[in-house]
Amino acid sequence: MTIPDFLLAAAVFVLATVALGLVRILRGPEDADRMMATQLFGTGGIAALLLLGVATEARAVLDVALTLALLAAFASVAFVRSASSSEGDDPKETNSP
Amino acid sequence: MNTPTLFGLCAVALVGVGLYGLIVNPQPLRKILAFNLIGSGVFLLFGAIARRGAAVGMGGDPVPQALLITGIVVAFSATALAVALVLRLFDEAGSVTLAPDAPAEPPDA
Amino acid sequence: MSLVLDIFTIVAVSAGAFFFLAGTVGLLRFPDTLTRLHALTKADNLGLGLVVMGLLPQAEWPFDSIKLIAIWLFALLAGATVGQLMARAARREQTTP
Amino acid sequence: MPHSLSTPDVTTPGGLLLVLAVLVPFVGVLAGMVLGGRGARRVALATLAAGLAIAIAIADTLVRSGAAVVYLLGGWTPPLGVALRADGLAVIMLLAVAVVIGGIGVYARADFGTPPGVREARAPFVFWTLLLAVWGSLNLVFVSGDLFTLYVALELLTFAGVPLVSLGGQPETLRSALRYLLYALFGSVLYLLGAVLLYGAYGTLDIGLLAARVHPEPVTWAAAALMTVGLLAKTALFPLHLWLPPAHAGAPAAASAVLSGLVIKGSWFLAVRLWLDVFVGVVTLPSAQTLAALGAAAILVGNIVALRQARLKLLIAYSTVAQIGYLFLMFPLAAGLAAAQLDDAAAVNGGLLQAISHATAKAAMFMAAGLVYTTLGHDRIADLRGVARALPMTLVAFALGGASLIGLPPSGGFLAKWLLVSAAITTAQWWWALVMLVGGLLTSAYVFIVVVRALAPAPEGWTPKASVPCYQQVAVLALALCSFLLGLAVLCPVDVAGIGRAVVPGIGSP
Amino acid sequence: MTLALAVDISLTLLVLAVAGWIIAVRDTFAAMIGFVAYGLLLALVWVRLAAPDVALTEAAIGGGLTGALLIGAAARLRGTEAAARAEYPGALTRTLAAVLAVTVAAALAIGVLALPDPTPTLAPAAAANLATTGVGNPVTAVLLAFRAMDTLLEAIVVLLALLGVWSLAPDRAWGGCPGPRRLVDPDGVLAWLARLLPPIGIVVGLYIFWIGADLPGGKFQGATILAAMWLLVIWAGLADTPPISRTWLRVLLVAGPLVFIVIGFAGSITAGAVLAYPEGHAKPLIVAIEIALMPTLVLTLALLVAGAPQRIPPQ
Repeated sequence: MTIPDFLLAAAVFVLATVALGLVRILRGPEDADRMMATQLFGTGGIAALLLLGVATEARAVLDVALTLALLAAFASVAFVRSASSSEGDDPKETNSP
Repeated sequence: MNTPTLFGLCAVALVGVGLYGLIVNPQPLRKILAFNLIGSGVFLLFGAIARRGAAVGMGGDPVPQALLITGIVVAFSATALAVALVLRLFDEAGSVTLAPDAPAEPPDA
Repeated sequence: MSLVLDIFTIVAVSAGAFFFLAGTVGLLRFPDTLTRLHALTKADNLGLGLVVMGLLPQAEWPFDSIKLIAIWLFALLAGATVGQLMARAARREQTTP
Repeated sequence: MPHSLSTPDVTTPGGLLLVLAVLVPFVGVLAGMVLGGRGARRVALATLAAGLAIAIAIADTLVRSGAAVVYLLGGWTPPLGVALRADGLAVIMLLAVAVVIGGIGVYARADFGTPPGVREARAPFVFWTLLLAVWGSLNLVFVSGDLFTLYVALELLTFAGVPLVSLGGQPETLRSALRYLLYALFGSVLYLLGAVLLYGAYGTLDIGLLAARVHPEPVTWAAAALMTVGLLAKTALFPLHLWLPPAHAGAPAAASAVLSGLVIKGSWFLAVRLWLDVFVGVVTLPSAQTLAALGAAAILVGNIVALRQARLKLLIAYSTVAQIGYLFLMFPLAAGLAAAQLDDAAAVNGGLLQAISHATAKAAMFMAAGLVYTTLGHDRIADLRGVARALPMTLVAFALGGASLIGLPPSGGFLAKWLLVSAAITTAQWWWALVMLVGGLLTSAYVFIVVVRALAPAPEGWTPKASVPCYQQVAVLALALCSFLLGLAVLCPVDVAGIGRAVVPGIGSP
Repeated sequence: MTLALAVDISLTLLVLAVAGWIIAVRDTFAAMIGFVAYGLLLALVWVRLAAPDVALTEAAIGGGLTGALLIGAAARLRGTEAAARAEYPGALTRTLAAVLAVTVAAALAIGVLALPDPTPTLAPAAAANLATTGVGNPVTAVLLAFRAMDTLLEAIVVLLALLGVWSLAPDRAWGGCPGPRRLVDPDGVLAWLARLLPPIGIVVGLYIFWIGADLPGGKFQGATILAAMWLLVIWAGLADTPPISRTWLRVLLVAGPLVFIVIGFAGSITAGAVLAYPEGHAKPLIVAIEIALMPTLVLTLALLVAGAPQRIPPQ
């Protein structure tokens, strides 16, 4: 087994594993659980992407992973922000003065 | 079965799934989401076609790939407009139902 | 030399994949949101870190290697912050059901 | 004999005008955004004048050269590049839209002024910038020769049209706008799907090249079906019309005129373009009959529902549903003529005239309704007493527009229906003529009711709620007269619509 | 290549599973979270389809901006869930919808399988003309030379969408700041992240933008990253959205398309056609257009997410 083959196999394994974690999105029960599953999925997806990219020598994949890593944080912040604002009693946020 | 064909079939399945969601989900946000799924199916089909057109050392036909970027940005704009409309409707009416509750009347000339 | 590096890649990537598996199992089996969060932040950071480490010998020095490390750092940063924020949100959900 | 576009290879003299026709309105949008407030209105009115001049110049170029005007953007030839192309059909639409939008612009001067003491107000700013945006998008739909550019054009048209619907900001108009947006997005995504399939099968998105390459096979049929359904949803052909009446009736009068008179013509025009020029050897007569059957149903349903409306604006909006039906009667007629190896000009010109006369008449009628609303403070049809005294010119305009919808000579509607009926009789499809006849009777019933109610004398001591400026009434009357006198186009010595549409061998031959 | 096929098959199954779940799940908020995961999967698919430029766009927009937009909206509409469920159609409608969806998908599948082989492609034509554009990335060449019109129109589309979003402001808030005001704890984690991440993000965004001429990347992808960073700073309360009546904002919003149009028309004098570039100057002009579009796109994309103006403008 050559290194690229091994890396591809590892990509499949990681992808399948974190996909299993998506069951947590299904089950919840809290939104935080769902977001965590997405977080794990994001990290795993980035790992799979890197493995794929290095295995097929597609260097541009690194930039895709870089973007994903940056924006994964962004989407999570959007989640946390809305999760707290949806409760409506957060004193730190005010609407129009 | 090669990669473009596989993803091409995946794309048409996505169109089907999105179409179903667009029809049965009454919530506007879910309709927007379903519309995004159909859109991604269409884009994916275009991507599969681009991949089939790989030639002269290019991994895919660059014309569809460029159009895809345009398409994705346009779809994002559409989503943003639709979401803003839903939120304003919610602010004004307190609900987001699409069903006209009363016989539609022009409130303004 | 190349063989040693290849073996290093295989070992590190395998270990990384194992941590993803562990993270998924934790996500699915642990009893409540906070413990799940606790397990998860460790697992995905370590998993991605090991994968990145394993890929370093296969990547082109220096540019791609720097990018790989940057990707891991982003994921770390995002994971840490979001973990914090989510823990707070989860705690609030628990205290004010 | 069926027509097809000639394949473009070179930029023709005057081709630059096409670029101007598309980009000048958008430059106006950009300038309006920066200048804001009153500046936006000034920019819009100046652009309206400039755009009309450009449209006339294009028409002049076309008639002089007797061939389609073509521009290769960036000098790149399709399929790699994108071509702009204006044949007779496109030029007539360009001109008609320029005239109608000019009329609407003059009318809207009074309704969409920035109030004193404010630097910029929401409704005027949005209206004037989006009016230009609608115009640029429509011009792009008419002259673009590339399916993907046309997709972008359709989206531009949607994004410009939706805020016009919700300009009032009430829950009901917001709901209509949302429904409209969802229908429109659904329509565009289907259209894009069809375009993608065509690219996969034939490797080009250029209309001219596709016309030469397509042949009847499953992929082409699928593409044609998807694109047609998508465009029908955007045009609001029965039974996909449900979004239209509340959306068009709920907008301010000038916006309704834009939406009902112009915006829906964009997607209709594209459907015509596809059926007549791209899928000419692919679509079958039964599929064209289906389109016309939907059109016939739209005529009957739209007119009957219009008759039952209590509010003037809703009546006019449902009348649009019916008039859209006429626009689709041309498809089997054109196909029938082509199949009989006859010139399809009668059907095509009939459809085109119907589009233009409806655009002018409907814009005039919506704006007339707007003036009635301003004057009376309501638009209940049962209570239109006094309109004749307060707004004589407007009532005449409404009646003239109505006459064109009914199809009384010498209106554009008359000539359109006459051409369509004669095509129906030539091709032995008399039932479409019957539908048109019944539709005309129903239309005359509601136009008559409105006019009679408006002629009733006002009660003693009644005064108008507000007075409207004279130029608004003149603008409305001018548009209505355009529609009413359009039938004189029969005197036009050249078949402008046929220019640039080269004759090719009929269906079935390679 | 069986392993590669295994990757593709597992990706396909995952994409379909997540898509089906997004449609089927009852809770809208959960569906939105699923959509973020879906965007990530799509980015992987684009890599497998050898379309790194599209993968970058999808990663930035599909997972990032669209996800943030939808999650935020779903959170605000939480209260309407019950009402929406009451409207859920009956079994008959659902069956009909399913039949329709399956029919359409099956018809399309036949079309996909019937696509000609070898596929017609414009790759050779693009390759043959790549040299005249001076750029190394064929996708960039298509976007800014061969089909520059589409890109120009797209910049206008985005702007029109923003106008549409703004038009949804209440009358009294016209000219004011988009979105609710946020006063977040300046020592909090979010503020910390919003101080740490944007400098790095700006470097990455500019890098993705800059390499776009010759490698996968470009203005849309770079602009999206920058827009996300700006939104992060706004959400952390470290900065506020600008009032939409500001002249500098308006100027920056129209600057990109306007420069594009000016350079385009200059081409009709110097190079014989609108949107053509004089020989030997293609690359600098393309880069100039991209640089001009960059601030426009950053502002427009971020403000599209920020929403309609909600606060009364400061006097």
